Amino acid sequence: MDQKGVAVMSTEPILSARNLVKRYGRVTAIDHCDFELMPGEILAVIGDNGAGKSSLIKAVSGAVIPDEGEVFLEGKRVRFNSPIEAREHGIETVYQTLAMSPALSIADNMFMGREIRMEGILGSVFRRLDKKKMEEIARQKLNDLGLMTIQNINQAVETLSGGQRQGVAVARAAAFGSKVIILDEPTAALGVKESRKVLELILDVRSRGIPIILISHNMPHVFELADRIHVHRLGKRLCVIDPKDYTMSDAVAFMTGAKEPEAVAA
Amino acid sequence: MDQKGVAVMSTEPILSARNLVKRYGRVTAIDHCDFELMPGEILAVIGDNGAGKSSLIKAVSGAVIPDEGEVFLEGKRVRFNSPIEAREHGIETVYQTLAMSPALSIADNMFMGREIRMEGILGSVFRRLDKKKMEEIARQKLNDLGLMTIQNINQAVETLSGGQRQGVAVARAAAFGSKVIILDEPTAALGVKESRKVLELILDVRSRGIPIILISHNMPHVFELADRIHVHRLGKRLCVIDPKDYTMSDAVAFMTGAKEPEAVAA
Amino acid sequence: MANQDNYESAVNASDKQAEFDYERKGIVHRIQHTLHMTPSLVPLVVLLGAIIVFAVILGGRFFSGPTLTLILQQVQIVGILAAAQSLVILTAGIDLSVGAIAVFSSVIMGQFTFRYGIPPAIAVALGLAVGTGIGAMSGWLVSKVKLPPFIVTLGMWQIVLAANYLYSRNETIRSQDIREQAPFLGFMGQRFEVGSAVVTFGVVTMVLIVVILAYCLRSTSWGRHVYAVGDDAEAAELAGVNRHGTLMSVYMLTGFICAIAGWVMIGRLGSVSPSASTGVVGNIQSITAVVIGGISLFGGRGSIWGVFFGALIVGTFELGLRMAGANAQWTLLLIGVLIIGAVAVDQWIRKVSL
Amino acid sequence: MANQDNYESAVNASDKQAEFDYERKGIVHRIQHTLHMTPSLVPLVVLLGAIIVFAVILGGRFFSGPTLTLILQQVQIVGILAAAQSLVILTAGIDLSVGAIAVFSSVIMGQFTFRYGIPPAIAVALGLAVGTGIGAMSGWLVSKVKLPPFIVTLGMWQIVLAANYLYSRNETIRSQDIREQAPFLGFMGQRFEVGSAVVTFGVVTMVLIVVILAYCLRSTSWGRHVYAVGDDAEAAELAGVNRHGTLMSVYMLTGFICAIAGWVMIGRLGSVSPSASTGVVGNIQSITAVVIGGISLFGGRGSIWGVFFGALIVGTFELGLRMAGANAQWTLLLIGVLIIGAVAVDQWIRKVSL
Amino acid sequence: EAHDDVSACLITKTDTNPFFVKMREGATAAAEELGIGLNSYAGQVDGDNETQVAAVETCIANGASGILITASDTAGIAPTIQRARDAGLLVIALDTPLDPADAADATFATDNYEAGRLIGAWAREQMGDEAENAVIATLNISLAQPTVGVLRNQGFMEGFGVDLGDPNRWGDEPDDRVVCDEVSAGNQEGGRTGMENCLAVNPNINLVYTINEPAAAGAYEALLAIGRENDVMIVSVDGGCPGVQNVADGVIGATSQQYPLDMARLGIEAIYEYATEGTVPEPSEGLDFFNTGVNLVTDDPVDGVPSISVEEGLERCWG
Ligand SMILES: Nc1ncnc2c1ncn2[C@@H]1O[C@H](COP(=O)(O)OP(=O)(O)OP(=O)(O)O)[C@@H](O)[C@H]1O
Ligand SMILES: Nc1ncnc2c1ncn2[C@@H]1O[C@H](COP(=O)(O)OP(=O)(O)OP(=O)(O)O)[C@@H](O)[C@H]1O
Ligand SMILES: [Mg+2]
Ligand SMILES: [Mg+2]
Repeated sequence: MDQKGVAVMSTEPILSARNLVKRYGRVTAIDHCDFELMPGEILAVIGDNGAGKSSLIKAVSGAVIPDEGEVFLEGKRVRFNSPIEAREHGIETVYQTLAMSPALSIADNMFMGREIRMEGILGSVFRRLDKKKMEEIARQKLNDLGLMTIQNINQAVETLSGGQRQGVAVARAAAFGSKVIILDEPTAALGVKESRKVLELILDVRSRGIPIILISHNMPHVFELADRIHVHRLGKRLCVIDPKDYTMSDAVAFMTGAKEPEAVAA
Repeated sequence: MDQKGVAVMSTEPILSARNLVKRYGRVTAIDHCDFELMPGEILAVIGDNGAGKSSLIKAVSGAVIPDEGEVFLEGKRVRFNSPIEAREHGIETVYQTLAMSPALSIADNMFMGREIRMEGILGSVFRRLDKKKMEEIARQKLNDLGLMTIQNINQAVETLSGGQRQGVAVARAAAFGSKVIILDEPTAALGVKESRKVLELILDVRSRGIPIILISHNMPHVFELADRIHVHRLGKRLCVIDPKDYTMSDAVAFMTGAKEPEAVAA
Repeated sequence: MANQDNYESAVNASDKQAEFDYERKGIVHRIQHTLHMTPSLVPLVVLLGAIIVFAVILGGRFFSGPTLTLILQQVQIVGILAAAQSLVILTAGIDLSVGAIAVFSSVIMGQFTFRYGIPPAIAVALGLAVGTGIGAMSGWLVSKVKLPPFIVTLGMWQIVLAANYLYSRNETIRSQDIREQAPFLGFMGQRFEVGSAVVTFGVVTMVLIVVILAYCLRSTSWGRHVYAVGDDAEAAELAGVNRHGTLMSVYMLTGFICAIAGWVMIGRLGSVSPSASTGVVGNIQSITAVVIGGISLFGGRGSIWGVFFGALIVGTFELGLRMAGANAQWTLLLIGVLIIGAVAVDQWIRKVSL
Repeated sequence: MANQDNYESAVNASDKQAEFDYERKGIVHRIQHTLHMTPSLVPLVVLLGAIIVFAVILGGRFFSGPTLTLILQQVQIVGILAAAQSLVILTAGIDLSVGAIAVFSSVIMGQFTFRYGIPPAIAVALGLAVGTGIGAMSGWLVSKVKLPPFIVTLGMWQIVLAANYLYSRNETIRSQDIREQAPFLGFMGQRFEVGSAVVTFGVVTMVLIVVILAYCLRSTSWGRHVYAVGDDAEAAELAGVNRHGTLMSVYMLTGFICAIAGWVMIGRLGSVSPSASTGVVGNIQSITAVVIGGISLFGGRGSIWGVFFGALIVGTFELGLRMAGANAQWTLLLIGVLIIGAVAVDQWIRKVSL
Repeated sequence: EAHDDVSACLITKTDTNPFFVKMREGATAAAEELGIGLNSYAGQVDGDNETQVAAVETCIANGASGILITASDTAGIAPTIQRARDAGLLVIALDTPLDPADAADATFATDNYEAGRLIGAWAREQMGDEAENAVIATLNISLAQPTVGVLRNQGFMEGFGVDLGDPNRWGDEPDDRVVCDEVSAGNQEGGRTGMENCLAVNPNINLVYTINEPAAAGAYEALLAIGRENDVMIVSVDGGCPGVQNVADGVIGATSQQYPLDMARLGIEAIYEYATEGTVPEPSEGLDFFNTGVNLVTDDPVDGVPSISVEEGLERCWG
């Protein structure tokens, strides 16, 4: 896996789902939905608010257990009972709610669940954390994203601005994802500069051969990055389109229901 | 006040602030910042993540009490000790954190603090709420915003999708603001259609003569709507520009520090 | 950037509401849905289950008017305190002083009548006022000084309890004296019969308090504000709720209801005694009822009906176990098991009902 | 749309970090800043204040090695229980069974030695194991069955307390017997002198537990996970924390530490008694110390050092007031006032230090 | 003549029970009379050993001359008492002997077993032949079964002629006549609930033993509520003024009266003498403690059970 730039359409999807259903009381969040992610590609998922995009990626990443349907990773059926299991399989997710511990510091949040221990006896016997190292890496990752306004790396996450918080979450996923990276609206709260950096980061990750699922409402960004676009509507996959064959207007018309796609594309 | 469309630059600002300072421990969120909102205008506030935009509008809307500096409403010095006081003066705010009660329903949240009581003795003596009416109005306001995917108006807000939640908050502010409406990134989580509706709503509100403060990272939106643009950088007002005199690139260059504004404009 | 078309104009969609099919499968789902919509019914189901089990084991001895109403009488004080406690817990607080306020108020009512010769009705009113006042103090400390409710009411508990002993000089007012000289003090203990059931005014008062509070919490702005403050106080304040006013009203009302519990206590015990165990164990009993009833200790979630059933569940277990012949120590142990079991069943019903 | 220029390319800014001037005005601000950074120092300030006040009032009688170390001895059990309690409260739980576990473990240690003739060291180990086991049960119910910790540990409290009475047959093992036949049981009570100060192994154990826990909570992944789970359990799980494992370890460790408290209790009281009041009042005392020490009952915030000082604050008040001759009711009342006062001062220091 | 350097400590089980309140009043009066200092302490709940230990330590630290203590845990407190005696304090057990009794320098106590035996014997004589068919409920103090509660209960059982089982426990009597054991916390509330529970278990109860008079008053309310106040006999222990008044009113059949004021007064005087002259008090003849006496109070005396009248009881009650 070392293809650069363009997506490679192998026949076998790396992550896929069949016939997923998830109901919350009277609300049907996912309604018999299929889903496919090919190796090395950037797959954008677009759709109205409440269409069920977040629910879908939660179902494939173990954060929610679907009522019906199956999930496959590299062709093998998987049943994730918790996000930890998905992570152990190399699936890293930035949830829309960010999944941060508000009272803990930036570095603590970034390394949550995979803290770095000191070297030598302090680390192996006394299991002492190497706070300095974690802080340095955290600072570095944030600088990579252009988040230079964070004045104090030991600030609690709850005291960060909305965009800073999102930046921390994205940096975390980018740093640790190994097989699939899922980003649910990663640039929603970000400024122009920071958004740009995230887009660069996404391209960079793909160039390392790791496929990415990108949920976004920003059409220019989606059309700029995506290899394929999954259009979600009313809990279902409406169609998958190739951004080179359609315009942004078409995509928006599909997702809002103004226009019907002729056939399932791509 | 019945001017339509274009902003009217009267000499007296409706809401202004002088020399505001707010420190959090070592972090300086607002650093001797000035601010002015003219009657009937749409003032956009732009700036990097963590520049202090949210802190600034919190300080002028009573959600945070500044360490130094003064706030004036219609020329008179005001000291808001809580957002309620600001609201009583007609200032309505959508905070970036949305300020919702997660366990309560959409209607409950929308009418929080100004519930509608039943008519007749049930309302005046037994103070019974008119739930049906509130639900109807809530549904109406959401439809106005194009948020048609909300299946159950009695859903708890915590079960809404990110965009749906933001829509509820925006609908609330638009419905009740009387003197100034402040919107902190109102379209961050919204879809294309819903964002469009919010922009229309903003124009509609201005046409009713009510001035609006709009914080946004979406430059096309800002340049489309704003009468003036307040550029914020490192806790300070860097400059105020007229969108007709500058390009988006200029604005972005100012706010990221790539370029210095020649003189304080507009 | 590639496609710079004016895509945003493509949104003039058919503006119709999203619709999915709501169909579910038959009666079981219907019941589950009902339970899910009104979670306070879940403790009721547990309660009915407990009553049925004991009725099967113990037969008519248990499942009779007098015995079932005896449960009501035994829980009336805890039930009223739990109603008061619910209010505070809904605001994400906790009130450790409920029992102490009840005892102190009853002492005030008694001593004012007998020590100073104040007419009983006025003494009762003064007792209610003192309870409200104590609540106001706690409320002020919680809301204005922003101290944790646990600490404030822990301190108040000790202060009120100590004041109670110091003021009363540990003297009991005997029931004979109350019956002869100030029957109004014992009013809440008066009983009337409905068929074979025996009901006291205290029990009626408990039910009334629950009904009124349930109405206020559900159907008035004040109730919505109580939930909002408990859910997320900061968000509520930003949204325009008067946090201070709401908290003050809640703590004062709690103090007032506790004082009513004090009056009910005089009726139930006949006498006025500063050393009633409610002062010490009333807190934990009332909190237990609240939590069994499904109100979250983190505030903002739950209903007062659940609390009422929660109090009855504990009362039913206690009486049922004693009647089944468990001795006091075994009863303690079994109640522990049953409390956990009751809440586990509750949780289970809620889960399948999703 | 008007200006469709490629504005996003304008971001190649000078990528330097934001810098403001951090200068503040002199020593007061320096102190405030320190207090703000390490909030656990605030209870220490309150504690020192209390000691100074009592030293002024009572003179050398109070401000002497023996008396000050007496405070340590008097708080050792509550201090250890509070350390255990802190862990659970940091995960947004609460443990009402800490006192009961301590008493039951001490009874196990004693009865195993005397009833079955098991060597004392092994009996102590078994007692510690039982404590850990009880914690494991609570942890499992909280983590797997997802019951509210309040209910689980309330039930456990009653179960353990009843088991304790039933198993011990309410028999006390007398100190003469322990001294003669199983001095190891009383090991924690052995005292040695450092200057005029008297220290027991129990006190040393308490300090050690606090030091070790403080280290683990601050400087190991486990500690970070405890905070994360308490802060927002769902977010922590999404971020990859093993919620179940963390909760289990916390409740088991809590049970283990409570059992150590039971062993310390044998040392302090000399005898083994199933009716030790720690079983009943230990919970509220430990929770009080935790809250005074600045740990939030909502979890995720606070430090164990604060709890240690919190326990000492209460101990100092109690001893000081007793020595000053306040009678029990007045002591109760004043402690109530002082608890509120201590936390108010704490709050005030934190606020001005912002 | 004041003795500023002499001070005494009074440590009671709780200070909410009227019995201990009276004890404190007696001690305070005696201390004032003699011009010595007095600090009084109490546990938080019945059976609270830890607070009593802390109180003893405080007395040592304060340099008191002597301690009067009604121990919550008679065996458990012993090592702490030893420390006090080692520090040169005179320790007198009030009301409750320590275990072993010589752990204290002296004991001024009621014979609680005797107090129980008196009411038991009285009840049996009152019932006559019907005693064979008695249906007995006992309302005890607390689940922890503290010694005083056990002594009173088991004394009652012996007096009534019930086989004791283990004399160190209540509730294990093999006799069918005892149908219910409840705990009452020694107050009206516990008394009423306990009685209601016992009546639910067996509605034919006709004899009720109560740990003290407040519990008896609560039990009476429960009986009153179902109209059985006249056919059930209640016996109790303590002899406080409201309790004796309740005997006069027919609420309680008979009660055993103790003399806490005397205990406290004698205790304070003993400490005073120890501090000023170094003498240690002697126990009563034939007992290992100084018996402050107990009397059955009733207006229905029976043969073979010595008693005093209600009138005399009211004169000697603690008020
Ligand atoms: N826990 C829940 N309980 C009830 N309904 C829920 C829950 N979570 C989601 N929903 C509902 O499911 C639907 C889909 O939500 P989801 O968050 O997946 O939308 P989305 O496509 O991510 O929207 P957005 O773009 O606004 O983030 C919405 O109608 C929402 O209200
Ligand atoms: N309560 C707080 N405690 C400490 N620091 C804070 C607090 N609130 C805000 N800050 C800091 O103040 C600075 C300004 O934050 P603010 O939220 O105003 O930024 P913003 O301009 O709104 O950013 P964004 O566009 O990301 O929303 C940030 O560096 C943030 O970390
Ligand atoms: Mg979403
Ligand atoms: Mg912001």
